[in-house]
Amino acid sequence: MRTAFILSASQAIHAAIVANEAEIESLDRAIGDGDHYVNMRRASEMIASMQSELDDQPVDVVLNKIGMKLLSTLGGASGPLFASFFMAMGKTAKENGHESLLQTAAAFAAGVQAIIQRGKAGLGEKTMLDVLIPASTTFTTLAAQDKPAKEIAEALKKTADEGLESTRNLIATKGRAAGLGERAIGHLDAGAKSCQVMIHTVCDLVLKG
Amino acid sequence: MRTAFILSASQAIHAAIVANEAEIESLDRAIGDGDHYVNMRRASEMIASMQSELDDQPVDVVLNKIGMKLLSTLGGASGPLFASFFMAMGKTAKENGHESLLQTAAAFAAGVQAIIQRGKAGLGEKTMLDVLIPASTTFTTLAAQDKPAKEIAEALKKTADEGLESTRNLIATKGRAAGLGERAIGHLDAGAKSCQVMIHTVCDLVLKG
Amino acid sequence: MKKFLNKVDNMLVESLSGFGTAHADLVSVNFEPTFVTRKNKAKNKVVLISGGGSGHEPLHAGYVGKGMLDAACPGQVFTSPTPDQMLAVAEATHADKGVLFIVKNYAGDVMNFEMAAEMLPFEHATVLTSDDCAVINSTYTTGRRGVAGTVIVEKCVGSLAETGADLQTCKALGDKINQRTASIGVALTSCTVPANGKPTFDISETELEMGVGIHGEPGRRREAMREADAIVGDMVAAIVADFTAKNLPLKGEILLLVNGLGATPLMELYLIYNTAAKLLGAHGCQIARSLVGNYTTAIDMAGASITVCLLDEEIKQHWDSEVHTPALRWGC
Amino acid sequence: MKKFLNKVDNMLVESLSGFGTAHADLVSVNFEPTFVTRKNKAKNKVVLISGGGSGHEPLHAGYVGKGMLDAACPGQVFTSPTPDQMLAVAEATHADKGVLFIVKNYAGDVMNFEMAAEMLPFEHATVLTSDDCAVINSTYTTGRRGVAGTVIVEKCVGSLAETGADLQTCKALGDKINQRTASIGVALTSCTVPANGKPTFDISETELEMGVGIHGEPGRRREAMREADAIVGDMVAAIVADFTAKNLPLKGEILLLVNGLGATPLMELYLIYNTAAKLLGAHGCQIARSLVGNYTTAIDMAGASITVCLLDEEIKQHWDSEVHTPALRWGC
Ligand SMILES: Nc1ncnc2c1ncn2[C@@H]1O[C@H](COP(=O)(O)OP(=O)(O)O)[C@@H](O)[C@H]1O
Ligand SMILES: Nc1ncnc2c1ncn2[C@@H]1O[C@H](COP(=O)(O)OP(=O)(O)O)[C@@H](O)[C@H]1O
Ligand SMILES: [Mg+2]
Ligand SMILES: [Mg+2]
Ligand SMILES: [Mg+2]
Ligand SMILES: [Mg+2]
Repeated sequence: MRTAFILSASQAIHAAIVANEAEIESLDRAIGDGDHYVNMRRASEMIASMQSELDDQPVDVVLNKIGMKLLSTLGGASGPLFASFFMAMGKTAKENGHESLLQTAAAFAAGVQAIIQRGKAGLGEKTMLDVLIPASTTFTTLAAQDKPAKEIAEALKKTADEGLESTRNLIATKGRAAGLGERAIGHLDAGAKSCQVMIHTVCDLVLKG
Repeated sequence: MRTAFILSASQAIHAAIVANEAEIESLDRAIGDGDHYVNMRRASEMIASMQSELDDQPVDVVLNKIGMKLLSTLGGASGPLFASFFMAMGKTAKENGHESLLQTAAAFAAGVQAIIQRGKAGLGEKTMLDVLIPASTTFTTLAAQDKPAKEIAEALKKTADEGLESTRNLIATKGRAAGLGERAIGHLDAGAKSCQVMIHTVCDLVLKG
Repeated sequence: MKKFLNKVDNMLVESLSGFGTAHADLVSVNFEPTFVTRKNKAKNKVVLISGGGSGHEPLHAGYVGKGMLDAACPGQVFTSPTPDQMLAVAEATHADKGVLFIVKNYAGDVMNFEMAAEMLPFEHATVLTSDDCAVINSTYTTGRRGVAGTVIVEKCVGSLAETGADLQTCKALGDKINQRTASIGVALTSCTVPANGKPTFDISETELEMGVGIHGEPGRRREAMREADAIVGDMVAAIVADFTAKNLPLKGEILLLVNGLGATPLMELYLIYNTAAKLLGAHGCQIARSLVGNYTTAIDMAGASITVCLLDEEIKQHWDSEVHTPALRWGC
Repeated sequence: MKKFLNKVDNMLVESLSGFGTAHADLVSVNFEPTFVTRKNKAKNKVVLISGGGSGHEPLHAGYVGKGMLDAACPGQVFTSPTPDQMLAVAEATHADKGVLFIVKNYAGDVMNFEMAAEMLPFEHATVLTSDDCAVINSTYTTGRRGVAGTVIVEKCVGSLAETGADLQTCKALGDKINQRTASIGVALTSCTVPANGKPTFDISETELEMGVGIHGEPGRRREAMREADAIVGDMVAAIVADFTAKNLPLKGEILLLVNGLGATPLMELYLIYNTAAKLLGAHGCQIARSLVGNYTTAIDMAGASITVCLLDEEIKQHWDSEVHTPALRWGC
């Protein structure tokens, strides 16, 4: 993982969020409060605009700065969660390095752990974690097996798709949909959708490059 | 004019107002404030329910009581106007009698005069007076010529229709539509419509009887 | 139409009953005839009575109390109250200093109050409010409509009456404030009279009604929906032009009232206030007093009105004095 | 969607600017980061800070002032504010007695305030409000939502803080009131988040959403629209059941708050109040205090919530004490 990659990923993510407006927005309207798309758009735009400020910074600094910026621009439930993700990722990248795929997978795993800690949720609660936890497992497993980046990218996209789809038939026990009981069934989770979109975007960059 | 006739007219008027709900209501919605039908329904229902109280009363007392009751149940612009009409009619009936058609026409004319005085409006201001003033003229003229009741009734219906229709292309200078300027053009006046309905109803009773 | 109601014919009685219970410390509600009176009325003061069709809440019943109205006569929704209400309430509240009616200038209100006044066996006077400058050509009309500016008249005359001022002095202050006040409203949606069950007018997603009345009466023009700044700019311009036409140039200290018509979020009202305050400031006014909220509504209309009152020391003093009513309270 | 706004991204700033100008005697508004602070703050008191997504006005900024909050952090519409706002405002307002955060129990609000609290270099505590009893099965949820009952917490803890009480005493009162308060809301129409431009949920002319959240989150059930008495009956029953479930039987003196969600006419709120007061009276409650109006809204939703707070002498005393904020004022 290198700064240039993170920066082009942040541009691509902003574009991908905007491209998925209709779906992200309607998911949070259906079982949430309808602000998730707008928040993601505002925050991803903000991150994309940090290009010049981050250009020549080391990876861990870049990740941490992204986390801090998310903390102060995203808001809502996803704000502290995504912020914690990037800050923890930066911390691990600094401590353990970030050159190899395995190091990157470890940083990703640390990010997901930070979300779990902050939000006190786990798998199967109909949140973004239903995409992120399996993705982290896939990433770490394949990186440990020394699989090539493109194979890992394909596998991550598939895991993200499955994770997103798994939220459909869940009852939510965390977040705004938690009051809904059975009524949440049949709807995908908005945060899980954003994560799936972002994972796809980053993986597509890897596949293209 | 006799008490029994007034009482059956009041029943018939209540029914006729209800039967014309859609039109009366939509006219006051278009260039007024939308309450005219409800007010007329409430008031005519109230008058119709006074049957037993008015049964054996002289004509002038009946007219005056109707006026008083309208004054306290109708409200809005039409309340004081219709109330004044009936009270003035009762007064004239008492002073000048009410047996002949000419006496009845005189009482009617006194009622219309009372409306003019109370509302300070005249012909051509897009109000109920555009029906009532011509109707009064027709009534008085034909009664003075000793025309039979049924002929007068037919003529009054026609006059009322024309009067109502005349309000269509007027600008309002009194009442709630007065602020509208040109925008009132093309709409009939709601109060004129109620008057036309009431005149038709009473005339039809005469024609049937 | 979806509304919280049982039988539509009982709506007013049930609502007023709730109002009476919720504010039992301040007001009493009477039925047959319907009126609301102030508890703990000071003796020996001019009695202030207002009234009008319901659907404009908190106007007028919400302004009954210390430092404001002594009584209000609510009519049916959008229908003026009847003279028997005014006579009964005047009888119930008057002392020796006379009765002042505060009446919004609508044919129905005027005629009903007039008939009551004619029958009233004691001294009385009337202030007719007509602050709505939406109607441009005065040859079309018997006069301008009374809208949210009425609240300012009721507050300030209420304050004056509390000091023991006599009937003519109270009337004079009311007339002066009315003269120094202009309002204009805009609707984004229609109101729905409960008994009708359908919107009073149709309006599309791309239109607004400039100069709408508080009963949903059509206004100056149907216009294209546009940015708030442009809408507020036109409203402020209409108000400024009205003062100019009255030979009362709008400068110096003003009271700025941004009023919601019933379904407009407070967030939007403050946004309107923001623009209006800037424009009026640039015009040379100092916004010495402000009021933002739902003070004179049109049932469930999404829309807002702007009211400007040109202050002087007397008006300012009476605006600031203690008031304690269900809908307006300060200083105590 | 028709709203009074210019660019949707500027809506919050423009609205808060108007709010700041209209209430310049009471509050200051800061941007980057966004917060609202009280002018003339008493020294040497626990600092009360609340905040949450915008769209619930007058909550919370409208409750900043004497006897209530010292500061509020408004987030974007329906989006929790961010920790930098809370840190900056705590820095700007705190004295030596610590900071008390009053937070409505939503994952986003809780986490953002939590992160701020973790970074705060001085004494602090948090009251989490969770008065909404709409969500029946608590196994489904991380906890109940905080809704209109939050106003009662802010008012009473604000009063206590004004007396110089310490942080733990203030927190204890907040927790107690939250425990003794239950609310439930019902929607007749959806709200529309301005940035979305369309209603959050679809609902037909013949339906209502029972137990709706103040962000338009779905509630207990989609139900058939019916008479107000039947709707209110179910709401009151839910509240009574909630107190029973908490082993806190609902009898004796209560505060009854009937809250409009943004687009509900006052006339309907009083009608709801009328029925609720009768039912609660029949249940054995005395309605010792009442509040009817728009106090915790969901932008432009037509709907209402009922909140009951079981009073005791301490709560009553703090409810009655002087308060002077943009949206709540009495006693001064
Ligand atoms: N405790 C939690 N742990 C993990 N993810 C969560 C948690 N709570 C909420 N989320 C995620 O956040 C998403 C909603 O984010 P957003 O709409 O931005 O915030 P809010 O719910 O405050 O409006 C949900 O779809 C869900 O994926
Ligand atoms: N000054 C007036 N003279 C005669 N008729 C009038 C006058 N003002 C109003 N009207 C009549 O009253 C009708 C409206 O009555 P209504 O809807 O009951 O009262 P409001 O206008 O107060 O809502 C109008 O359609 C018009 O015919
Ligand atoms: Mg959301
Ligand atoms: Mg009418
Ligand atoms: Mg009317
Ligand atoms: Mg949110």
